Amino acid sequence: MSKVRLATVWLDGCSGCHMSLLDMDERLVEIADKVEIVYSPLVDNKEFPQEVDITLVEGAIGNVEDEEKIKMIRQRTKTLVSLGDCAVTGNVPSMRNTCGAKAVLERVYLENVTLQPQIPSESVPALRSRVCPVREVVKVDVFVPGCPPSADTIHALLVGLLSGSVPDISLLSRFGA
Amino acid sequence: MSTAPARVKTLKIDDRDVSGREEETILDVARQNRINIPTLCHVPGLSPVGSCRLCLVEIKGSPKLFPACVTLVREGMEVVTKSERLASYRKMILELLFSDGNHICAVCVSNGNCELQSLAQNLGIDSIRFPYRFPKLTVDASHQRFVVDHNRCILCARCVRVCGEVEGAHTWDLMGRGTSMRIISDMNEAWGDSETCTSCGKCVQLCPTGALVEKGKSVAEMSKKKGFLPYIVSMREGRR
Amino acid sequence: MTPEELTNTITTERETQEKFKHHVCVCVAAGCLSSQSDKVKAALEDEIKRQGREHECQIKGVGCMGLCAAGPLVSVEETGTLYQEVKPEDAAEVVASLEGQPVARIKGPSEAPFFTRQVKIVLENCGKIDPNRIEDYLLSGGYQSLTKVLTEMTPAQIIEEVYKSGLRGRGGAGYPTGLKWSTVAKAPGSPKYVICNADEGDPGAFMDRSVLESDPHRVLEGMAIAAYAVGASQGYVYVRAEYPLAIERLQNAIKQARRLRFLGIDICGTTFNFNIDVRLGAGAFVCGEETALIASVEGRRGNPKPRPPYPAEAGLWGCPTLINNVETFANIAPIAGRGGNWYASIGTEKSKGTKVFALAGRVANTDLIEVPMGMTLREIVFDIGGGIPDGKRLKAVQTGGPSGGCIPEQFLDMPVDYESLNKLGSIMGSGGMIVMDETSCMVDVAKYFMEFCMSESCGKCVPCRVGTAQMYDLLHKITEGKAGLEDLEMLEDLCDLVRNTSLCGLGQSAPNPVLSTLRYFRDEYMEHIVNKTCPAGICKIKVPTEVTA
Amino acid sequence: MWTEFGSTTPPSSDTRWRIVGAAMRKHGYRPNALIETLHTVQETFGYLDEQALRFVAGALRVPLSQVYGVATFYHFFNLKPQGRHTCVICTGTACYIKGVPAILTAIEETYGIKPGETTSDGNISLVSARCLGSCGLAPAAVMDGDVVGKLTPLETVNRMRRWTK
Repeated sequence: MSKVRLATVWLDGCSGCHMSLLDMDERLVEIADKVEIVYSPLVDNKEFPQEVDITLVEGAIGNVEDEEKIKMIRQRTKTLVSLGDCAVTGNVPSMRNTCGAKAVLERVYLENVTLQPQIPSESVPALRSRVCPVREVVKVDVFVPGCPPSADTIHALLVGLLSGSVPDISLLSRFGA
Repeated sequence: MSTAPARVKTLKIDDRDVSGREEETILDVARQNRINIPTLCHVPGLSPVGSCRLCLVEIKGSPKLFPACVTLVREGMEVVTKSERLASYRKMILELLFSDGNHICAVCVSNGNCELQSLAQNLGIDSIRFPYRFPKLTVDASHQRFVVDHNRCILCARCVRVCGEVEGAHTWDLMGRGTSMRIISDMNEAWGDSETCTSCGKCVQLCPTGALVEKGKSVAEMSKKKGFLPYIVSMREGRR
Repeated sequence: MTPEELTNTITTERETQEKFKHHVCVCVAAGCLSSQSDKVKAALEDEIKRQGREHECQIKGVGCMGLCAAGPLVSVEETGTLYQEVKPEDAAEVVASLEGQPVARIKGPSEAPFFTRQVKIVLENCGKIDPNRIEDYLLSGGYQSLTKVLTEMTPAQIIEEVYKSGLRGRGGAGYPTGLKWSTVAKAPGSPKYVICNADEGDPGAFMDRSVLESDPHRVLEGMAIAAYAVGASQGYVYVRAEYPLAIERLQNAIKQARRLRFLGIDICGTTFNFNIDVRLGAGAFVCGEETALIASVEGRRGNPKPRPPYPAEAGLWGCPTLINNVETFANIAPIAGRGGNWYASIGTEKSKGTKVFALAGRVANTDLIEVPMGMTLREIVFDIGGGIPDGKRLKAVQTGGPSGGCIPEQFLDMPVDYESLNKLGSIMGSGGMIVMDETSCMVDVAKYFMEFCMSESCGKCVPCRVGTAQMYDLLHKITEGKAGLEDLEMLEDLCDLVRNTSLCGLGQSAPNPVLSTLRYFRDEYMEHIVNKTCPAGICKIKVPTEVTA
Repeated sequence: MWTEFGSTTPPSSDTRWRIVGAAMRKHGYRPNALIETLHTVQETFGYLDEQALRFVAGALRVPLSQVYGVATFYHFFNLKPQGRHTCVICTGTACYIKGVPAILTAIEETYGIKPGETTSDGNISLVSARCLGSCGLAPAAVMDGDVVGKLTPLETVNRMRRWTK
């Protein structure tokens, strides 16, 4: 049997969900037997490949690059998983929505900077006016809330998905957990 | 105690034969029989308002839905508390509540001890379908011991009721209407400046979310003690 | 006032009025007043004085004549001549023509279907009597029904007549009035209250305002009869603060009625006591809902309460309370006077009597009209309303305000009654009838009403408070051309939720404008969503400058 | 500020408080006279300021938060002073489909105010009304107390210009 093509991406988030993924410890080995990691911040692929079976998305959609990326990923992915509160709800990154992107940029790059304060315009993707959960931009197949979801939750999720079904993980995950 | 003998009604809840006194609600009788109906605005001991709509139930023979917290039992009534339709409505109502505030559980002192959060889990909500509205709301930490965070307020008015009905201070009320409705203390002034607040903390303990909390707590450290209310209510009834 | 005294007063008043050879009526209701009919009235009075004819010509300020858009209106009682758009400068010519031919230049259409097709019961005195003089009301038969009820009938008998009349609540829901009255009459507890709901909140409806401004005593008489029937001794009129003229005339009428003992103690020489006070609304649509109205009369925020208990059992201050709206009470005196069977002979099988409509929007005559139940929309819009101006085509007729729906052209031949309108996904409502032509975008109309419901939601229950806001956002997204089909699905799910789970009528009916436009004009929604265009050209959809695939 | 509950002594020597006092007395200082009293205050002073709200709360023995809650529930009440001139634009259905949105845009472009706002010089307040009941005259407005009908954007702005001379 060929291996399941798995990808993970890190958008507007803190990487805590990826840490939690690594927290599966020895269970990673068991998972690794069944999957091929085709794209991830944890491996060295530069291009998001075609025909991915499962993509775990960490993080909210915060800038224009995130938005373009997730649209491309959606096209190339069979099962798209929103992993963790940022991807599921917008979470902490979305807290800037109540004051707007401009206010945040000014606070960070102008008000609190003494040396040559300026808002970066080149080589940094422009912020969207509104940070939003992944589902506001593309269709999401599975939601795993949690900040971060525990290693047990992610393990249960992957075991289920790899066996070909969407597991019920409602007892293992909740917003903020 | 009232002298007139209470009349007892027999009815069915989820196909179980149960009985209740005529002044009891469907919710009262369901809970006596360990039938779970979700609620948010309802607190035994405070006047019922029927505003969260989570406890809506079906009654056979009627196309309408009935709030279990205010609907009195009737003879021969057949109540359905669980159906696909009810589950879908309850989910949507909770999702609306999440979309209408800034409920960032991850950085909430009530994380893990929140009625809104645990209801979402119990009803199987893993994501909010409606776009978040991100209202611009304030946090008031002017009170010596407590904080009110409007971002996390679901406007259930438990605080308003316990303050007016039990403490008797009526420091809290609601201002405005619709989506601009907020809880206020006195003349919409800083809580710390309130001239009527007795700092009893009843509102804080009854608040279902992290909107009213004690100062000095960090994320997930705030747990609330709600036992005082049944105690006060039963003591008062005994004195009467 | 005893029956004998009443007869005497009427005789004196008749003799006084008969001394005048000519009676010239000037409309002084709010519509005409806004085009300065008061100045026209003053000019006519000056002119008569100038010609020294004060003893033979009477200039009378009267209530609404219906053709509000053509004001100021002046009518000559003897000849039935109607003048429109009268200016103070026309006074001399009008007075001069009283003996001869009418002034053709400003003559209005007094024989038109607008007048001949209407049947006036509620509005029978509007435009004929002086709303500031109780004597004028008495002369036209006023307070005779009250006198008859108090001296010749038992409460049960008058309730029986109201039952027989088939009258249903004119505020919107159409609950049988007789049934409501008997429920309050039978409810244990005292005191009992009678409340007149004059918080006319539907945008596009001004029937109640016109009645209060034109014939306030009719409402007081209806309330007094109701109070006798149910056993109440205190009544309130809850009226919008936005209607200052109506409030003034109402308060004046209450004073006059007290003076002549049609209100107060020992009414009509019997032992019946009944007082009426005015309570002002303060700009909250939700207070049209009975339990919210009661909260407001009690001086609180207008939050509705779950029903049961119904106000008929536990209303104002927990006491049995009868609430009817202005038009309902305005029907009572004629029913009491002429009998329930007479009233029931008008209208259709299930919707009896007449209904007052405020016809407005894209229609030639934007007016206040009263027609028998069962008249078709086509007759109302084209025969009475004069059709659509500027050669445009009718698209829809909106009834029931923010709780109602849009009825498309293909149903114009449906009779207007409670059942037919419900079947079409709209409601009778309080009587606003807005005509729309091809220049209206139905998605935009739905958005307009949703904005209304969202900002008028009291905020107490979750589905209405947040659901209407989400629905508004979705409609806004559609009108901006940014929505997809999944948004339409979400909108429909929200309609279902808000309708079935909201606490009060405001929320339960808030989805109606969306549901009815989706039912009849789904193609317009699809144009916005799929083709990103607004067929009516109302929604400003920005075409994206660069298309990213 | 401290509110004296049960006191009917006016907060200042302004003689207009007598009108407010009389309104409350007429209702026997009953708490349920709150809305009626607030109407009187607004009629007398033009708006409801904090001092007035506290006085009414004290005299009628209604909790402060309840008074504030009622005053903000009903949109007829103003908690801020209004401009010297007031333009009330009807946004009822008939007026809406006959062109009120364009009138509001014209006013905003000319004076920079939206409904509910007052020009920075305190001269003109723009208010929107749900329905004036003058649907026959749509689009209609009330300008300093006078109902004017069949308005166009240009005519509306021209009428308002008379206030800014």
